Amino acid sequence: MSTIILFTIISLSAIGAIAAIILYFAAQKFKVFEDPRIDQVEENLPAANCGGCGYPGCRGFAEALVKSDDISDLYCPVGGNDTMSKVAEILGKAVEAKDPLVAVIRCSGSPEHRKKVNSYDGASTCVIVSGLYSGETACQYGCHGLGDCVEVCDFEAIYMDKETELPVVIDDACTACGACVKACPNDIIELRKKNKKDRKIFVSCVNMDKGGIAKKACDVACIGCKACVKVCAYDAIVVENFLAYIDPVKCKLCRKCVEVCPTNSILEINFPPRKVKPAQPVGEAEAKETPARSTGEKENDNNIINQEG
Amino acid sequence: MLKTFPKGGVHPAEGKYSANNAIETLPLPKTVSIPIAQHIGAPSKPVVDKGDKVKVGDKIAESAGFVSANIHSSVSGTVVKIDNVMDSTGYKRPCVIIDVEGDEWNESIDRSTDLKKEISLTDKEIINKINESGIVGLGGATFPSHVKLSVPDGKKIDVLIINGVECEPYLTSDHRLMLEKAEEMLIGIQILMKALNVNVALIGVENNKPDAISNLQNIVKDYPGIEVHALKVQYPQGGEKQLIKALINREVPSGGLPLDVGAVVHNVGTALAVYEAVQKNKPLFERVVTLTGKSVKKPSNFMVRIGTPVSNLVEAAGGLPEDTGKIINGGPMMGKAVNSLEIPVVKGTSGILIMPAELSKRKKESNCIRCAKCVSVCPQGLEPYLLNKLALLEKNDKLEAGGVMDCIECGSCSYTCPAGLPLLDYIRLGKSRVSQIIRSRKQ
Amino acid sequence: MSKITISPSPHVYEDTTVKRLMFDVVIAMLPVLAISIYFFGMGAIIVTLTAVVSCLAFEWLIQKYMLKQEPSITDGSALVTGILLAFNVPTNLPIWIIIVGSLVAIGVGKMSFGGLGNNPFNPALVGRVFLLISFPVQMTSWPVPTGFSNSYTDAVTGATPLGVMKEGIGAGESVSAIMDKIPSHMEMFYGHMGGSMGEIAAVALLLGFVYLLIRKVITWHIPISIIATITIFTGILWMINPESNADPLFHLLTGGVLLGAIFMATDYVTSPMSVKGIWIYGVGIGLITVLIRVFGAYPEGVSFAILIMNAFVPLINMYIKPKRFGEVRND
Amino acid sequence: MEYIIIIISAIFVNNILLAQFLGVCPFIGVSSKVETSIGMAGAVTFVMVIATIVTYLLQKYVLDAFGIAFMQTITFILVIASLVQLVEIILKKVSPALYQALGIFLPLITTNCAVLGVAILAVQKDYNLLGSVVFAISNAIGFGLALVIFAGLREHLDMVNIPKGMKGVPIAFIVAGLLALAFMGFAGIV
Amino acid sequence: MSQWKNFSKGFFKENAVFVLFLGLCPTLGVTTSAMNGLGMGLATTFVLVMSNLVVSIVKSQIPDKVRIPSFIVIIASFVTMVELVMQAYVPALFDQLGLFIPLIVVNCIVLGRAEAFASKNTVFSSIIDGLGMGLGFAMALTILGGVREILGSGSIFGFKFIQGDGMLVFVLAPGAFIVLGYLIVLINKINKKTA
Amino acid sequence: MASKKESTFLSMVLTLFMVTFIASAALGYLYEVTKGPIAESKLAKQNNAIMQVVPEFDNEPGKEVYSMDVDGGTLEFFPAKKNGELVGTAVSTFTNNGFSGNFEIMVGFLSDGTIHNISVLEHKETPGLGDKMQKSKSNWSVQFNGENPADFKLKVTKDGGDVDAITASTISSRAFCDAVDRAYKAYMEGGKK
Repeated sequence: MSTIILFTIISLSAIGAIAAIILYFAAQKFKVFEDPRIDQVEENLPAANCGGCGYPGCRGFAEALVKSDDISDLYCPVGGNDTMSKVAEILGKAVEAKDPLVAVIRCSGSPEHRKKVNSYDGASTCVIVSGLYSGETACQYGCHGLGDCVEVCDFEAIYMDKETELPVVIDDACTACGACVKACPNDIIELRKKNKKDRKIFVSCVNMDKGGIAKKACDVACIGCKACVKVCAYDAIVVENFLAYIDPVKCKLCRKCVEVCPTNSILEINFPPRKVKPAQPVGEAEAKETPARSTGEKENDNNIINQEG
Repeated sequence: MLKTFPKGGVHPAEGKYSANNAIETLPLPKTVSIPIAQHIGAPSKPVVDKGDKVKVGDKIAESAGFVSANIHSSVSGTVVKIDNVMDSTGYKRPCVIIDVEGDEWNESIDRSTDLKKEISLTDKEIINKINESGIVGLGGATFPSHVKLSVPDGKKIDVLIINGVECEPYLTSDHRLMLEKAEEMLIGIQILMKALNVNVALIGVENNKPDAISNLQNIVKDYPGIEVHALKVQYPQGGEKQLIKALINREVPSGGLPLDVGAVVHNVGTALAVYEAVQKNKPLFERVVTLTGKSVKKPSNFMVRIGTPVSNLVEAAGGLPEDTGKIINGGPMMGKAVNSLEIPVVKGTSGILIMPAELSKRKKESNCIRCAKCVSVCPQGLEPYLLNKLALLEKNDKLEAGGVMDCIECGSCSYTCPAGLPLLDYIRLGKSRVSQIIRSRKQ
Repeated sequence: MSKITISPSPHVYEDTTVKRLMFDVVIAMLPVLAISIYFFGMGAIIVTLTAVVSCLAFEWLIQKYMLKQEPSITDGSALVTGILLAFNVPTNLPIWIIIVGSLVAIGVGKMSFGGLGNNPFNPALVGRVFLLISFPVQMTSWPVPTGFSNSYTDAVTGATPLGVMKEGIGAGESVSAIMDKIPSHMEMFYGHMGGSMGEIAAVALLLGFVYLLIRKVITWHIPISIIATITIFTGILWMINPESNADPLFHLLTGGVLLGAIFMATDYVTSPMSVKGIWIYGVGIGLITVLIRVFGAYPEGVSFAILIMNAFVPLINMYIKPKRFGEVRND
Repeated sequence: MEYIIIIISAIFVNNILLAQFLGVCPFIGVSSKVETSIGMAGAVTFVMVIATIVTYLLQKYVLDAFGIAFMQTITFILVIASLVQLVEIILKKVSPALYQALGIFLPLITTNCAVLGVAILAVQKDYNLLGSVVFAISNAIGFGLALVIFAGLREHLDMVNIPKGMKGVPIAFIVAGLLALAFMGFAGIV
Repeated sequence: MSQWKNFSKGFFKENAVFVLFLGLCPTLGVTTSAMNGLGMGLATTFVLVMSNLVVSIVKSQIPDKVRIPSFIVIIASFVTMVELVMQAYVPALFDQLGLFIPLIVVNCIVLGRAEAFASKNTVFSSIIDGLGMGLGFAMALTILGGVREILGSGSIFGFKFIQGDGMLVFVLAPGAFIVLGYLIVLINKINKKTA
Repeated sequence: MASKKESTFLSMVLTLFMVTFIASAALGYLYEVTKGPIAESKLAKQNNAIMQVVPEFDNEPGKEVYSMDVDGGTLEFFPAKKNGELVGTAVSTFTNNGFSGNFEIMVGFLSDGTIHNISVLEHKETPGLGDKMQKSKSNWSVQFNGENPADFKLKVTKDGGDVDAITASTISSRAFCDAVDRAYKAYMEGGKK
């Protein structure tokens, strides 16, 4: 064997061995403990870093999960129950199953129903309009239509419908992270329980004015007449401040309230068409036609989007 | 060289159409809606009920804390109801609604027009009287005046500054007061000086009101310790901090109050109200309101009872012009655009400006070209372009570090921006977010 | 009554618009253009037209078809870029090279960043430096200013006074000997010398400067800080050894110092926001310019200096803030 | 004078990042904020200087002495990798504050070709020990300068509306290109 | 994952240069011509394949703590081999690529693949992965080199098709950055369309 | 998957030792194998450069090389002989005045000092400008061939010499002349053997 090869082997091996020895002792001497579970947990998180959990990024959430004893308050809305149960498995902690949620827009005040009385000329964001009187319409509670919710959505799950000037949620894309709920200055968006086949019934209005004022501002406003409360068999509806609210947990999707609402402010979405009632007075049918069609359109829109998505 | 503040500022077209029109007393309205929250601080508590009879000057709502103010009836008549009525902020707020019947004043009020010069009350009594009379800052900020006069222990006040600048374009109510009620105002200033125990009072007036300045300078000779200073016409000369800097060259520290540099600032209107309250026992229930605008037939200055609907003023000034595009409560730089004429005049209403449609649209927005004009006009030495961006991107910590809380919302940046960007809109938004954060941090 | 408008305050606006500012700059450049045409003839016209038309065209095409925005070529910014680009090249530059320069200036320098206001570097200078490095031969052979009859295609070419000076000093000649070979200071002042079309006539550039000051389009800080720095720096070198360093006036009158200081360093988008920052920026440009001129390989360094300081602008803006009202100082 | 030329050349004329393309990965990766880029620049300076000294000695007393210069790459990288890890381990324990500021960049530095590149270049250029150290420091400064300027530019870009397709890395490259274009002006200064 | 997918992902979906932004130093440094790019790419491919192969063979024998140093030594050995072989048989190309040959060792792709793929997968898929990533890298370098050569020198693979010089900026440093920037945009567009 | 080895001290050191051992053994072997070809290719390169600048020769100039220290650098002289007769000398020379620092060229002199030919060994000059001094890029350096610096001023025309500079690259041209001049002077002052 030539000397070159010998030198090569000796020097490189020596360097390698020395490096290994030094590193080993350094590692022993300067050991800093870091919980290895943090990495494990982080690996299982969706890495969207959306902040929906309330922590800065997935790593921060992972640390919080490892540190806290009870993780039932911590929830990753993007990963959902699957992720949380995996995390719980790693940490050996119990996690409650939560109902999947989806964002709904509680305003139907398209220009057709809610006349514009002013014109707004300022920075194009809802937060600023909401500080200015009632915005462009006489209803100060409703949607301003400038799309703050669309802006904040990281999942492209909301878009503005150009005709109704209202936001539309794409159910399949929505992860219920709650960013839009926080962004809406008028608290129009609510996270509601996701039902079978994306069926939904909810009061699509947040107007807390008295009936007359509300009605004057918007055709489809909830006027707080309590007709729905009377017809609900499950005590799922309450009226407060002249505004009805359907408890998503108690509601059994019987659709009775939808029929009795005089202003059609309760929406039913993704239901099969109703059987036509034979004995309906002509006038009432006409009065109902417009809103009924509009919800129908909404349904169609949703279907189209679902197919695309 | 005229005195002025050293940094920033703009000079918008003045448009003082109503400067030469003497104050007229507006006829009594049929009903008034008097909001119970007309000042900064806690809303007052109503002390009248539906059906009660009230006289002019009767207290109808009581101060609900130290930073709050009494509210008095501005008319005589019957309380119809206490209901939510939209006020100038656009929100429906509780108002006492009174049907006007005659004009019967509370007996204790001295209705004579004689000048009453000698001040008989002590400093404490003066402050009490002011508190009792519900006087708030009439320049627009509506901060309860007695609070400003109650100097906390350890603070030494050596100068009273009277704000007669009226730097907002179009508005002339203070201007007319300084011409027509100068004598009363000066006595009011003396009362304030006594309440504060100071020997010096400086009145700052912008140099575009030479008649008011010479009028005051003539009379002020009889009032020792009071000086009148003409100031350069530069917006926002009337900003409290800018005025102090211009007159006595002291800089109110960031986040601080004028108290911190030994000064207290009051508006000329407030001084007059103080005179009337202390010498004539007349609570604050009326004020001068300018109604003006390019297309307004008769730009006027009215003496108006609080609670009068704005529509009455418009009527008296010749009706709403055809081309109305915007109705502004206050001046064009800091006033609020309102969407109804049915809002009531309140203590802080210094003017109603009616803008023609052609002037009420903003410039078309384009990209920021980083021309730094906003930086150079900012009287507070801030960087509006940056704050605007940070507010848009919701970078609240950087906003706070960037001094967003120092913004006085004077609007100079938006006014000057060649790209027509709504700088102040976003800065204001960022400011409210940051102040929320600061508040939650304190808790 | 029609709908009432509501908006947050303020409700009045100054009538200055971006467009007005840009067209003021264009007006301020007209005297320079006139003198260039006087000295270089058709070449000046052809180069300017090509640059302007291609800049406008590229901006429009990119906005319309690539960014899918509303084209905003009427705001005048592309026009300014076009004219400035033309000002920075010799008047006998082939048309296709000018078009490449315009594409780089608008496409790379400006639109890649999202258009007006977003670009960190001055687009015209990006175009010029790109051309200078890509086509060094064509970009450094300047036509001799023979007058309006100057031919575009086959003009007699020569070096700029700066080039001659650099060559001469490099070859060990004395400054006074070199001075005899180049135009006098007076000739330089009114523009009778070789060079890029916009940089020759100091008198016209100063005229434009005065106009911009009067119209309050720019403030004096940037140009003066650059000019002062160059004067002081070259003055020191000159005093140390007048035979191997040219005098300060020579440095001011030759090359792109005035053009750069008045029209390019003052570009709103790429200059600092605070007055203190502007001083740092101006002094930096001056220093780097002299450094390149005296020690570097290139005879002229204004363009590079401005681009380099452009790169520092975000840092300057980040750390040099205007003094806030009522700021509590800790020192 | 010789050292001044080394310094100016390394910082401006032959900037390690903008002209020699060494250390581009961290340049693109860590330059989104000025503060982090300053930390990174500090960490690189630290490691680069130590690594250059160690590899210089290694080259001189081991590789050249035994005539096995062809083992340069493998020994250098082994030493640098161990060194970085060592520094990281020690820093974590000894000065957690410094670790927070610099340490998080250390793993990145192992694969930063600027460190290995400078070590090899210093050998290639035949500098003595002091020259090698000066070379390492000035290259580190050049790296840091470019990184900090670049981070400033990128922070600026975060505040403006970059076209969708250009956002992030592509625009960073364009900026780097324009920065390199500007730095070409320094050509020939030394 | 099928082996085909495993192989082809390196070209577009996970292209080291255009999508993952790895190995940028040689990408920018040596791509003044298509030929240089190709040469560098192939050299890197060799190292990638071989180190992936060896790492996947020895992965179970290596303790965690010395994983990285061991991998580096393995990689560095192959780099040195490439160095020696090139020096001996293609000295011209070796001179052109210069410093960047030893720097393959710190190319993030090589270590990255060894760490992320080869240390977890079978020998065969590791080779395929290395081959795919490496050829994808070579492709990227060749494209970049090609574009720069066409624009900068008016030639491709040394074949001159215009008279005189091209736009010199493209063979210099600024051109490298700018071309890569726009290529990334382009590749992203293509990737999105095919997705 | 096979179970991982534990990170004990012994296993760590042993593994690293094994890896380096195998690696170095393999490399050492490869080095032995490639040593010859590498040396050959280096020699070929040198010979090639010499061949380009001097007339035909049949000796091995690389073996007869001698050197001289000039201006802080070293010039190497390669005498080319045919049938034992000196036909020319290739001088590898340098300049520090290049546009991008120093560069090296090889100048071939006939015995009377006439330049036979010049080739560029190593340079960093700007592509498209300074690099035109390479034969592969332009014919610029041909103008030196057959000129004797005794009556051919090795300066660019701008500096009063006889050399036409490369367009827009006076600095590179000047540096080139500087290098040739250095070689010529050294050759005449005792480089000639």
